[in-house]
Amino acid sequence: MTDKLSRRDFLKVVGAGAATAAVLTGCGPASRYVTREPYTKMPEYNYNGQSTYFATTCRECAAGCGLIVRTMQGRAIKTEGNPYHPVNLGKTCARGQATLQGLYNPDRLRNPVRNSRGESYQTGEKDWTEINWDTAIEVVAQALKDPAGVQFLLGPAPDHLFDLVREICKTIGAPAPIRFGALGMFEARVTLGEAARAMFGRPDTLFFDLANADLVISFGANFLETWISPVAYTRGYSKMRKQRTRGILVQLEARLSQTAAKADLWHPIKPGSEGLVAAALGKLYAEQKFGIAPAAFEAVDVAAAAEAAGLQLEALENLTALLLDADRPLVIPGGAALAHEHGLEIAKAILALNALLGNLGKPGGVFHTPVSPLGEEYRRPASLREMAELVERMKAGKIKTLFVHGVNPVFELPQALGFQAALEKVPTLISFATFPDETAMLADYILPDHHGLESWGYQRVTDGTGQAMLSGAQPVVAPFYNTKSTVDVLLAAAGLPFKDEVEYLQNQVAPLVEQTGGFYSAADLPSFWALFQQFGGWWKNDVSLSAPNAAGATEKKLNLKAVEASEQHEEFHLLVYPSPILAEAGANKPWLQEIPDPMTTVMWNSWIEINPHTAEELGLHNDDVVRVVSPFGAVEVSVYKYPAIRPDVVAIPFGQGHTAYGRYAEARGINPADLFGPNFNEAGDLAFADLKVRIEKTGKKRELSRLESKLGVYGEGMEEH
Amino acid sequence: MQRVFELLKKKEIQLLLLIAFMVILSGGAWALYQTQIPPEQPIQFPHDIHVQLQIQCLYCHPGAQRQASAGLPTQQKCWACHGQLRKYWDPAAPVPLEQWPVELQKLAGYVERNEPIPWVPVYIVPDHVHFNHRPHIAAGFACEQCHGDMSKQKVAELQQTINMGWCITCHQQNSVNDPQKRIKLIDCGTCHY
Amino acid sequence: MAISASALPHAHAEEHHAHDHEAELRREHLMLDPKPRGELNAMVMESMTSTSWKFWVVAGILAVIVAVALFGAWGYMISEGLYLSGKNRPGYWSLFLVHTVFWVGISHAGTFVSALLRVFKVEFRRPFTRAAELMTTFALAQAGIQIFAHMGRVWLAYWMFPIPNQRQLWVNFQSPLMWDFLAINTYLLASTMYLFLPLIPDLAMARDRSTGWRKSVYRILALGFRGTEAEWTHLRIALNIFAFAILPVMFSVHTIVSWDFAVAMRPGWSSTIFGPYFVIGALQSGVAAVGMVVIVIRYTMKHMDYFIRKEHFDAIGKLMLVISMGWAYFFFNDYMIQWYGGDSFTDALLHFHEAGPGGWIWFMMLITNVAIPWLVLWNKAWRRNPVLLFSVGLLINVGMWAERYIIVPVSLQINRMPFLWGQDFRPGIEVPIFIGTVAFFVLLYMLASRFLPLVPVWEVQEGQMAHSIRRYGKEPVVSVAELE
Amino acid sequence: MASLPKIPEYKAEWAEGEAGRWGIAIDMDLCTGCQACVAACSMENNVPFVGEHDAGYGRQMAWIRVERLWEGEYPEVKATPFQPVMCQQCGAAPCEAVCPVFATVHSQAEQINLQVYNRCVGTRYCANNCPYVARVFNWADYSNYPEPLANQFNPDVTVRRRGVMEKCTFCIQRIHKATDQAKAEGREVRDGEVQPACAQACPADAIVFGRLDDPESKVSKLSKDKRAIKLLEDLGTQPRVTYLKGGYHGNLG
Repeated sequence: MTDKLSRRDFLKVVGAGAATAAVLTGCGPASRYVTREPYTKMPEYNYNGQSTYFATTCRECAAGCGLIVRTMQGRAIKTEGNPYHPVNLGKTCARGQATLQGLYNPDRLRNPVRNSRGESYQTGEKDWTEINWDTAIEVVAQALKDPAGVQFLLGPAPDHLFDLVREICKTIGAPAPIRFGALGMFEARVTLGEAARAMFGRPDTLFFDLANADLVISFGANFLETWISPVAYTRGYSKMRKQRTRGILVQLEARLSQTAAKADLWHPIKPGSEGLVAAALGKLYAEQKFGIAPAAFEAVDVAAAAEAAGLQLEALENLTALLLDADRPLVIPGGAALAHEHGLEIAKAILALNALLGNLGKPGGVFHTPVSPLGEEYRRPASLREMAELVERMKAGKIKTLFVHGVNPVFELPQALGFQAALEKVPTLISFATFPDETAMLADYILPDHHGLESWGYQRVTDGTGQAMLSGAQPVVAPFYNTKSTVDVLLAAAGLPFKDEVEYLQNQVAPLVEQTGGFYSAADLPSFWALFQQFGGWWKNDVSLSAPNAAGATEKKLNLKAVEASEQHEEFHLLVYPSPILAEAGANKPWLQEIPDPMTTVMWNSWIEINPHTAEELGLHNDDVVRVVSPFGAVEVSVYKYPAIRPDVVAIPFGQGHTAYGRYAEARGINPADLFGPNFNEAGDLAFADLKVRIEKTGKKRELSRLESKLGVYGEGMEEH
Repeated sequence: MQRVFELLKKKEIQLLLLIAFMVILSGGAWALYQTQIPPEQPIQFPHDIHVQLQIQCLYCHPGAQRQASAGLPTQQKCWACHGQLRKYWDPAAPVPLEQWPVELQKLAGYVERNEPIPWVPVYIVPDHVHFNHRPHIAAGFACEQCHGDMSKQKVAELQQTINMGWCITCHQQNSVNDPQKRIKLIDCGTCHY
Repeated sequence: MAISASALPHAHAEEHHAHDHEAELRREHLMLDPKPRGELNAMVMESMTSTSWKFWVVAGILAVIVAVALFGAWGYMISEGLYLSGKNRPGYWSLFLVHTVFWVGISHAGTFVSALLRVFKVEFRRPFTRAAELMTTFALAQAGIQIFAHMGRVWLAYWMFPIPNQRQLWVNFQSPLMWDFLAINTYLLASTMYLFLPLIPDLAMARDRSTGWRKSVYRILALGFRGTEAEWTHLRIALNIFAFAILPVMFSVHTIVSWDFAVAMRPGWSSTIFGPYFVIGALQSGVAAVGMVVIVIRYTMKHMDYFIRKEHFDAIGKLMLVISMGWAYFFFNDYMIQWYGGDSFTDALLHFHEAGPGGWIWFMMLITNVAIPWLVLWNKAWRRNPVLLFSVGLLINVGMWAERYIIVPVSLQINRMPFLWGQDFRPGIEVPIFIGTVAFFVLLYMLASRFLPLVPVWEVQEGQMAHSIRRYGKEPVVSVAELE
Repeated sequence: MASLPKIPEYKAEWAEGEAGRWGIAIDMDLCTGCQACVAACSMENNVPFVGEHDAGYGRQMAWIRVERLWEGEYPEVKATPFQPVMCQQCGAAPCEAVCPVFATVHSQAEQINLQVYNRCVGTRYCANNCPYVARVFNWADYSNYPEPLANQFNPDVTVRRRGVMEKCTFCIQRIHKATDQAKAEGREVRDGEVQPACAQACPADAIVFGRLDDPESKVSKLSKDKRAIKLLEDLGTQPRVTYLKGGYHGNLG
């Protein structure tokens, strides 16, 4: 890792002349003349300033978009979308673009370390001693010798690590690994999967064919922001709008999200009433189309549903008219809509409505996601209830060694779950984190993995595309620091018969060589492997979506309830949504911090959105710090008077509030997960949308950095005449 | 004030002032000279010998034809020839490494350690200028028009004062009869972005 | 030598007690209270050379302020970047430009008082033309400092000069900033020469009455002036030419300064009224500043109570009043133009002026620029009260600063993209730099007062020679002989 | 020197209704406000971040911003369509006329507005005069990143230091690369061959870049669409960025 000609050397070389030239011309010499040793020996043209492009897979979320990374002289310079990749077809989101700032983050972990559980343990202070990798592997190997006490907790990406860990656990007889990600929690993926199992007989996150629908009614699905596979769904949205007759988008949610801002029609319905609204729509639609409502919707009282949702009856009738008018209507269940006590029923109602509309397996309708070419069955992330069970096991002292990779449970899990407290009962916590996140700070050993752009791997991509595919990852630059691939560590520690990660991966993808209908084919594994790296994965040319089994979907009775009206006037529904820019792990990338939130244009901090009228009633102004109190916790956060949110709802974005995780993330904003309690819905997902909070004034003020002008946009500061 | 005038009349003071002036002047000259000396190279590469051996410029600097930077050879390229020179590798009487010329020993060292040779660029333009070799070669310029006759230089030295006046004068002279070309050649955005 | 008789103001005031009246006239008017030539010269020389320790204490404090607040802060800003100032988007320009216009405005009146009054042969000008001209030059220097501080890369300021170069780079004569640059340079040159010309006889006088280093410096500066008839004739001709020539320069300079704003494509700025509005605004602040300077000189320097009298306060007060009325007219015009043909953004801007967070500044501007001068300066006794006049002058300058503040940073908050209208605006390092320039201005003035005759002795003598009191019956009548 | 003919004078010469060379069309119906363009632009063009205080104080450096305003009051409230605003590369640019040193000039060759960083003296007049507020100023040396963050800098783009103005360049480094390549292959640049970072990243395909002087290109067709508007068109700045307003059959409600 030598800087062959660093900026300083360059200045030395050309002496005072260049230094003054730099000052005089206003341009620093930083961008050129910085070279690094590349991963493989650089081809000569690379020394000469020509770029090399590597295909890999984005690790910023689990959607698995394909990236092409431009590298030059051993440096990764720019990420672009992989134009062949079926998920994103050459496009990226802001997080994908900023992934380089993770790679070059100044706060990355550089060495394997041991953290003694001394006094500093609780405060998260560093008391680290560097260890070498042989010791590290020995530690892991020792831990694996007690299989009953081993528990792996993995993130949603990468899949090859999960496959390996699962195999290891199976071999040594340890409990199966658990995967968790905060985005999955906010999308209530488990609930959606369970609803699909109940309605269609197969658990699945389902594929919603936005591109071909001409009317989309979305129950709070923020598919333009973070929902499941945002780049793919944004493309679907774009195609929907570009159809011969422009598709119509209707958004039903309490707050005008970024997705709702693009909707033609937005109805701020009360949280928890989504199922009733769906059922009422189904009833009205069926009655007008077929003259009779199916069993699922029969029982619903339309007027009462409208009342519960805070809608005019007229609005429901208009929506029904739109549905009757549409050729290819589609209804999408969003995460917050399902995160209620009876979320599973809501999901079922929405899926039943789709079935009623007859769009199952039709263009512009609902499909089962394609089966991965590796032939895997549906694998969902852990629900919050399962995480709570894990915490129970930790508390009971059943877990001797907890391995954590790709997930930051101390930050992402609600504090009320007691994960952090339970860690004290776990003798050894080993983190494979790339960054010094909250969990890593509490670990006994941190054995840092490479950054995603320095890593091999693959990701099964089942959402966002109809083509069965396996997305491949490869290192685009040489690892910067003394980090080691977790797969290599585990291979060495578990003594598996693979030389290294690449051999393991080749072994995994070997079955694909036999498969037909691929984007490319190769005679043998080495040629296939080369092509797999070249194109950043392997996928089938044809769309292989299957229609859900609609039989009886509308005939099952639903048990829908309205959320009881709030008794106390000063209580508000709290809507927590993942920040569209930061999502779960973007907070340590300064450019993501500085990208304004699409709706509020706030940068670098957290805020609470309150309806201006409500704020006026409470005597609150912009930037006033309020104390948000739930039965399980409290946070202090600045007010943003948001003109498009229900007066009885307040909203806080999730993504900030780190206590560790590097200089750009630390001590910035608040973590709304601190407010959540252990309330689950029938499927086990966190019922976070049921949460009610009180708002207390603190008298403090903390100004939010926003891009928009309060004067120009809201007229603030101009006296009314 | 009066005293200052009086002081200025003294010979010693005048001499002192002169010395101070000379020191400042020579300091400036030294600083200017520092910017002009060729940089220290890791290997004292003799261009003249290689040019006399009829090796084309583009063999070692192939980038000039295709891209912005002409490129500097890697140790593999050097070793491709030096690794089989009959002079040293004659199977009958191979010369041991210690008896090779010092500069070649350095090269062998880089090859052995598999390290890239940290060549120091001689012709450098500031970060705000984006020079591109390809169009210049495509327009039919010979290397020596800018880089001088390399058969007379050992280690590469700067043959031109590389500044904007030099660039723009040449650009104008070469677009006298072609207004279309001139528009492109004197456009600020052609080099500065 | 033509002789014309004209009644001076107050000449017909009271009729009984003719002798008292004549004495009063002589007490009132400097021109009617002649002193021998030698005595006048000695008085001026003494005022220049007698310096108390208090002077040096004040000068020392000012020098420290200049070193720290002006050059220290400025140097720090150059090395760190303009983020130290309060500028942002959309307030790309702010206090530095306010202060530039402020100082240019002050510098205006020096030449105005001197040249315009000279052209119109206004007699009360004679004792304080020098003081006003010095103000022009020193205030322009402060304006220069402010405009350089404004630049992002001040070390490249020489690129503004059209210097032929090998790189074939040129300056853009389309840019109002270029016009401004040239106009201010022209003005600086012209006003410095206009300062210097009438200085020559006084420097010669000082040369003949001093010794040591002073004498050698005065000898060089006096250019060998001996006071022959031919020299006086040349000087008078040159002065006449300059007085006429400098007037259009002076008006054009501030018009061109206004074009920096008026030519820009911004709501509220793009207005034809800006030229005269800026000129009158400059006069407003400048004349007020002359008043302040004259009062300070009178009460701090020796013998100045002879040269500067209440009649001068009175005259300057009247000027201030008239100019304040003119300013109010143009201010009103700005709204008139908007009323019959403005666009919605300008509407928003004008509303923002008084209803925005800076609204109190807008009201303060109107009070100090219009209300107070109109209320105070009508009254002759109040006009002649130095404390009141000084306060009004100070308030007018505060008001004119507020006017520029409203034109630059406040107006910049409103543009055509409401999404990026102003956020907030906080002054930063501009404040110490401004304090530094004020200190620098005073310091320069103080040092100059030790070196240059602040009263043009020869002009005063010339006036006194031309004035006489004749008697028609019992009535004393003031007559002025015109020296041509 | 004497033998050299006169240099064509450097000034923005434009003809009424002239198409221009490069252009962008932005479909506001498709733009989802996701800010991918902002991130992509910043990464490609070495745009620095400035930190919380300066960002909130109106010193954010991004060359492109996504605007949205509000209409109406709850519950009839609506956000206006997201509108990405970058330098409009005006044919008759107000910024060019006011720069005293020609640091912002019209490129005769590419028909866009150039900002020549090394010529800029920092008067900021251009930014004042830009009706689109598309220019940003380097108030400090924001690019002095902690190591090794500076490794991400794109060598094709100058890293700006304090005291200079900057703005969107239509990714002129990519234009140069593509034209250079096309010239070497003896052909014209193909439509879609050059893509600025924003258009390349845009997940909704809302941003389309191409040749305006080629009537067959996608962007010139879009800019003649009946939904096409120019920003602040009445100022006569002849922007090269076209916005497509409304949907194919208008909005509901």
